[in-house]
Amino acid sequence: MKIKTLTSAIVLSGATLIALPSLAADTIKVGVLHSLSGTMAISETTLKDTVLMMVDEQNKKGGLLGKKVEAVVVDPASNWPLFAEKGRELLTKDKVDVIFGSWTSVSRKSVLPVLEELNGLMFYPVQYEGEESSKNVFYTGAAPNQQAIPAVDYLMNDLGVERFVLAGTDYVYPRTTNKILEAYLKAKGVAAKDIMINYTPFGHSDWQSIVSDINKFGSEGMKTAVVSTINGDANVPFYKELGNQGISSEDIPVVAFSVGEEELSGLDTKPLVGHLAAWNYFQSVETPENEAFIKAWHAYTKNSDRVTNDPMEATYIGFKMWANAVTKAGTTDVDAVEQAMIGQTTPNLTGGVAVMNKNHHLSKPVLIGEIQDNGQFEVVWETDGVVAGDAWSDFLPGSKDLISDWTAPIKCGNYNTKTKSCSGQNY
Amino acid sequence: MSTLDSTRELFRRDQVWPFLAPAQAEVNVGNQMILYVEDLNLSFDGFKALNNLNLYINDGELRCLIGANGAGKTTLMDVITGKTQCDSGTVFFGQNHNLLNKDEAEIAQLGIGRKFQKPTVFEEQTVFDNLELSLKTDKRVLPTLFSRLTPTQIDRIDEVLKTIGLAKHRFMLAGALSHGQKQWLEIGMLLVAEPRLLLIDEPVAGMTAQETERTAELLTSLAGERTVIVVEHDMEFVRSIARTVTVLHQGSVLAEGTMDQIQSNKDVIEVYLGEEAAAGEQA
Amino acid sequence: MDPLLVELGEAKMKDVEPILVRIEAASDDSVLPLFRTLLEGNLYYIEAEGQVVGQSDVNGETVYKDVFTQQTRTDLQKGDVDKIRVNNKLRGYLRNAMARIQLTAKSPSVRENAVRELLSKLDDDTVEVLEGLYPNETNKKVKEAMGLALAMNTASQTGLAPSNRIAAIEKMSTSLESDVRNLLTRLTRDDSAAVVSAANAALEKIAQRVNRFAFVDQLFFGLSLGSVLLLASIGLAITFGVMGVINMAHGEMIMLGAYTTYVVQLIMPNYIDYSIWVAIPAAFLVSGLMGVLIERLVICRLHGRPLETLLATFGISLILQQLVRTIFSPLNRQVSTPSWMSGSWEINPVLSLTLNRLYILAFALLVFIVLVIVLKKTSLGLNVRAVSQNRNMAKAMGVKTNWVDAMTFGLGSGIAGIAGVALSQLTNVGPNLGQSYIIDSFMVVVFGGVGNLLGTLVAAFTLGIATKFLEPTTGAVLAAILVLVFIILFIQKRPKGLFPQKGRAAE
Amino acid sequence: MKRLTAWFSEGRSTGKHTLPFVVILLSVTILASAANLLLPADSVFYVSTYTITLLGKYLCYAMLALAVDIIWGYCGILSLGHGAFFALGGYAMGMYLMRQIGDRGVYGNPLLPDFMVFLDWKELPWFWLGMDQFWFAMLMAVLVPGLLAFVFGWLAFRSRVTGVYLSIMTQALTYALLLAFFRNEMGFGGNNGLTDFKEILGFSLQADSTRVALFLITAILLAVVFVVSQKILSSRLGKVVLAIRDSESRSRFIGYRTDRYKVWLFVYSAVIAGIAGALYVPQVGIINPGEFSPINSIEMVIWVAVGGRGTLIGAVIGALLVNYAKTRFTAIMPDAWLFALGAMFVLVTLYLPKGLMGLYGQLKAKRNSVMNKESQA
Repeated sequence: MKIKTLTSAIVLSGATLIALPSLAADTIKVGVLHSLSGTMAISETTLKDTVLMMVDEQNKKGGLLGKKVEAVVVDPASNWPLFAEKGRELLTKDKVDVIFGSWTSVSRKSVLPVLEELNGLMFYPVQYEGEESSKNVFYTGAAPNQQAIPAVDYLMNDLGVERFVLAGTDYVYPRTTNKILEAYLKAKGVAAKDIMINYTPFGHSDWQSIVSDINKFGSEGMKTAVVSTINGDANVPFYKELGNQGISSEDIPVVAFSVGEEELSGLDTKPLVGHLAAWNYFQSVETPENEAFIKAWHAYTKNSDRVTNDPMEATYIGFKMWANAVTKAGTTDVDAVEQAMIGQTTPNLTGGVAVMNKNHHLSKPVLIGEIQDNGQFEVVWETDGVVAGDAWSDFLPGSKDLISDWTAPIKCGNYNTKTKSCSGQNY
Repeated sequence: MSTLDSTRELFRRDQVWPFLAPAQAEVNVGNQMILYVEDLNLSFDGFKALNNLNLYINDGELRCLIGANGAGKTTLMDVITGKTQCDSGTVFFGQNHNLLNKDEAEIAQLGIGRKFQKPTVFEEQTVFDNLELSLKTDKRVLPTLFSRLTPTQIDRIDEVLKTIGLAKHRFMLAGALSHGQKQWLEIGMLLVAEPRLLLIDEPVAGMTAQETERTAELLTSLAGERTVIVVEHDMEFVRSIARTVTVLHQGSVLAEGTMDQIQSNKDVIEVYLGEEAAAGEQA
Repeated sequence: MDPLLVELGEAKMKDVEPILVRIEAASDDSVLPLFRTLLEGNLYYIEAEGQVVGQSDVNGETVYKDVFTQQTRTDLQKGDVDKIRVNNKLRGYLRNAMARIQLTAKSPSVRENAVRELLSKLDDDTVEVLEGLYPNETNKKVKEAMGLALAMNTASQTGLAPSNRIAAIEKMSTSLESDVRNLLTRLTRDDSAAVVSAANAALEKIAQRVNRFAFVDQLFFGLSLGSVLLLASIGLAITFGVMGVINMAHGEMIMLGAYTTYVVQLIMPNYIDYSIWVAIPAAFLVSGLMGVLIERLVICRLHGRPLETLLATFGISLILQQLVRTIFSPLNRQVSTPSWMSGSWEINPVLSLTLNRLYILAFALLVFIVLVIVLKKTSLGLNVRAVSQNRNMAKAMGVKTNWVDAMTFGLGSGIAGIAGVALSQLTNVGPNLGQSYIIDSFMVVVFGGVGNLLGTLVAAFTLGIATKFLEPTTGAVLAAILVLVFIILFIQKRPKGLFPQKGRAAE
Repeated sequence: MKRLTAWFSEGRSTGKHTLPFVVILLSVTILASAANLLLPADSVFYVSTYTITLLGKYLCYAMLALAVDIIWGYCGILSLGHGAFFALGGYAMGMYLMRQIGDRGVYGNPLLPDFMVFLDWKELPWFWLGMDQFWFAMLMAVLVPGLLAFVFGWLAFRSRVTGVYLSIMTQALTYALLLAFFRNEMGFGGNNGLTDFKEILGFSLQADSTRVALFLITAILLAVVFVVSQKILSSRLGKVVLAIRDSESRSRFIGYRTDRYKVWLFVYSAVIAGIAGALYVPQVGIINPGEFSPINSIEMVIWVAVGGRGTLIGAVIGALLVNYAKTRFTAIMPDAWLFALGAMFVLVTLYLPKGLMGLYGQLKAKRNSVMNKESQA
């Protein structure tokens, strides 16, 4: 008896796991791999909604290649190994043609081997540390040279900052960004004693000592600024502490790379007015494209208070480019779409045109905004034209000889220009 | 034990170094004495549970301890069996085993068995297993892992099962036994371990008159070969088994002697029997 | 004046500063309201009239007022005006300009602040003004500040005789202003050896005092962290310590309190300053009722199985988290700080205590005292203690143990809710709020000794202070790890915590 | 009669599930593997590699649940830190796999893993030495968790830290390790952990055959661990362990040094968890500090609670069932699965205190009670 129950239980579960091959390919499937629960749900649910909105719009325009576009949503629950598992599920079970997903670097790193093994295609919409270029991933967020370096230039040239506090959460994005910035600042003649580097754990909530240290560092007679790569949740207590210790943006401005409209919506912004952020997009930029996008977003979410932000624009550009590339290639086959993607252009929401480069990164404009008391940013500076995303930083000793070029004849994500060799490829 | 004490221990000339002495050395009962309790003091939050207590037990004796609640009977047993640390004093098992620097398990392995006031048996295991666990065997981890029951051991368990009248219930879970049966099982666990010294706390609580009688028989039969210390409130029971009775009061020995001597002792009448009578009236 | 305002209204941001210089030069202190409104970002330009106007929010409605006369302009609509934008550079300029104007203000404290503001920007004009004002200044404090500014000017004049400069340096050595220290640091590289040694001596003298205050500062940080830990763990000390329930949903009770604050502020957006006073009882009720509900539905069925309450309450915590995620979205919610809680209490230039932390410290102690009184002096407290010591006996004595359990759990949860109100002022209000405090709370209670409120108090402050004194040398992460390892080792040494329950009852 | 008694007291009731379990486990594993490797992809009976990997992961969790059950279900020690041992085993395997990448990393550094290159490290930290040898890494996978369990257990059990205190301390242990492994200075890859593995013992990790082999090995090891644990727990040592759970002080008074037994069992359990971790990493392809998070460790306890603690088969069933449910729920109702999961935990603790196996036992007991009475008479 018990053997029977046991067998049937196991066979049953096994049977349900075995995916029935999808019957007909009359839809084009778009996988959405964003956490809907756990710590990253805060940021990622918005992107899920963005993809769903884009799918909706595409279908209203008649779909793609004459087929309907269908979104398949899964929840990797902010659990990094689950990103690999769910990625595999999307690719083998649901047989999606493209995935939009991931936020944290570790989730991308987790799903990457699966994408390369099964030759999937993913669009990654978040600013990141660079040092990567996979055949199967398109990076529509900013690389360090599209965010960090212009921001520091602005601080030095326009605000006359001479001392820098590089404050970040202890993970790979801040570490790499700060490494790059440190090398860059030193190359610009900033002395080592004028750079203070500080790392805190995820969700750090007690900023008293660190803010007070920053205050001391900043009151030694030279204009000081904080370059913040502090992640998500830790920002609110950080800014609150800044406000309470009376550090205003004129004394010590903070320029952040991970604080956007979404993060500010959970924050009383009055004490933050004047602090800065560097992005490729701000909701406040007034262009017809942006206005239409915001309107569509409000209509889709049925909530006119919802804000838009940079990763949403990155998702928007990624989706548009993918749709165009599929149309151009006439198929959703990954290799064909990958080649069709290179050179694709899509108007930015902030004006100008984004171009997909040979290294799978975008050329985009860089904007610097000051936080306003309504939770929006006021653009105070922007690059003259677009900046091409750099997969491999020139300021890191390990990667200065590396380039990425996915067109013939190189066709390599990390090609060493000195040794003329290609390493670390999984396909 | 402080470093100073252990160093001093090293220089004692009347014994081999402690770390050289075999752990399971035979109990030395040279002076016919098996338990030496001297100058024992213990206080809980200012309350003196034991107060300069001195007690000597002869090998093979059956001794009854009586005393009012809070007189220190159970606390004394706790100290002897290593459950409670005392503040000062010495407790020796035979002449060669200082009990105060041993933990409960070591003391049990030396051959001191204990039965609690409230019967504690392993409720989730069978009567047989309870007894098997209590067997006198090598109780280190690996020997236990690879041990098997020998026929002699099974015989021994069967014998004890008969003695305690649980032969029919050998595969019953101990938790399903009645209160009295649990008492018997606990006594059985003591017997099967073949201890030198048994400390028995209120053995007849919850037993019928018949069972009480049987317990009395059992305990008297044990004495001689083994040493038995019984704590009991039931004066009838004490009278039926006791040869020597020790009366504790406020943590020290008030009187010692035969039951008759005790009953005629003025101090005892005043502090113990008087209270008992008063308590009886109240109830 | 008016043509300048037109220029101001129509200029691009990078051209604004020269216009402001001209405005400052062309006017007296009547320009202050203009600068202040501009600094706050509330200055708007009416293109049709070539006039500027200030915008403010009164009870949620936008009101326009003339900057200079403060007369309300009801005829203006949002579309009629354009905001005059400022950036950090302009804000810096405005602040200095206002300080220069305010040197002659009526209120002595304004004058003093103005002088201190200008210490870092001592140009010749400013010094000249100060020299003119100094002899006639009557207020002692202002005069002192002005004297300091003049001394700084003297000390930095390389052309003057070293003896004069040294005298000035000595005068500076009593000040804790960071500008003074910066100047002295520069002077240690001076050509004159005497000046260098005087500057070094002064710096050392200042450093001693600064270090003393730095110690006080650190102590305050520690106390403040301790007060947060105390608030977070004190509810647990009751549910876990007194009832023996391992409430993994304790963090979610804190979270509910924080969300209650958010909802209260949502309901009364115009009375943020008073919202806290409504939020405290509201949060107590919300979390307390939720606690009673959990106790009645789940925990009361798990008596005597403490480890299983852990599993069940963990399930509850998942449900509650997902519940707020569904109701309030997974995004963090904005909770405003009442104005009376913002800012800091500046004791001197190197020591200032942030007000919100100060209030929370006081609040934590108050909650603690009230709780102790409730447990010691009220009949509920008596019942709670009776049940926790001997449940059956209490039952036999006619104590309604079910009711007492529900009330105890409700009390513990309610206090967690209050902690949520306090935490909403410091950190994110989001679904993960509770998670970040649950482990710390357990550490505090276990370290202090289960069932002992005083132990919880001592443990919270000990851990808070220890963390803050470790942090500067080890960094935040290592400090947290070291504290955890310390607790693990400490519990090996004293398995029942700092203040164990003694005697036979504890067995 | 005597021999009967001896037999009874040795191979008693708890062992009755062992044989069927092993048979079912291995046959399902072998069938699934064969279906994956031999059948064409469009066959109805084809088992996708996704399913194989998923099943492999479940089996690792089952082994981990076994470890938790041994210590909690049998000895009454509720460890909320078993994730730490699991993760340490995983990290040992991860370090080996990292070294196996060799110069195929993105920076092409033959010695240093990529994350060390971009953190600008010049040489391999000492604790990475030797990790390129498979046998050494595997030794570490059991030794490190075992040693940590020994030190922690020795300290805690000797000082008689028990019950709730112990649970909280184990939680503190894993939390401290979580924070430590998050630090990039530690040299374990910080938040990103170790990933982008290529080969194990020269076999490509992306090949189906390697995945199937790993799956088979996991199943076999699970069976071995199951049988060995069963044997241990039905020996007299197992009875002592149960005795400690029921009344630790009584066990001491009959002469067992319970602290040593507990340390021994704790180490055994930690080693199993370490093995499970080492098997887990090559199959999911990443190990990072998230595995240390206290929530994970609580979840493990819940698998065991759902399946039924105190029975090994219960732990395995619980782990398989809860994880399967999780996989299904996250796919079917991503927004609401936490409700379902949370409700499941509450309901199981309230209504199934002995888990599913307890329920099964109750039903069976009801049916058999009449028969039992007859046979007893």
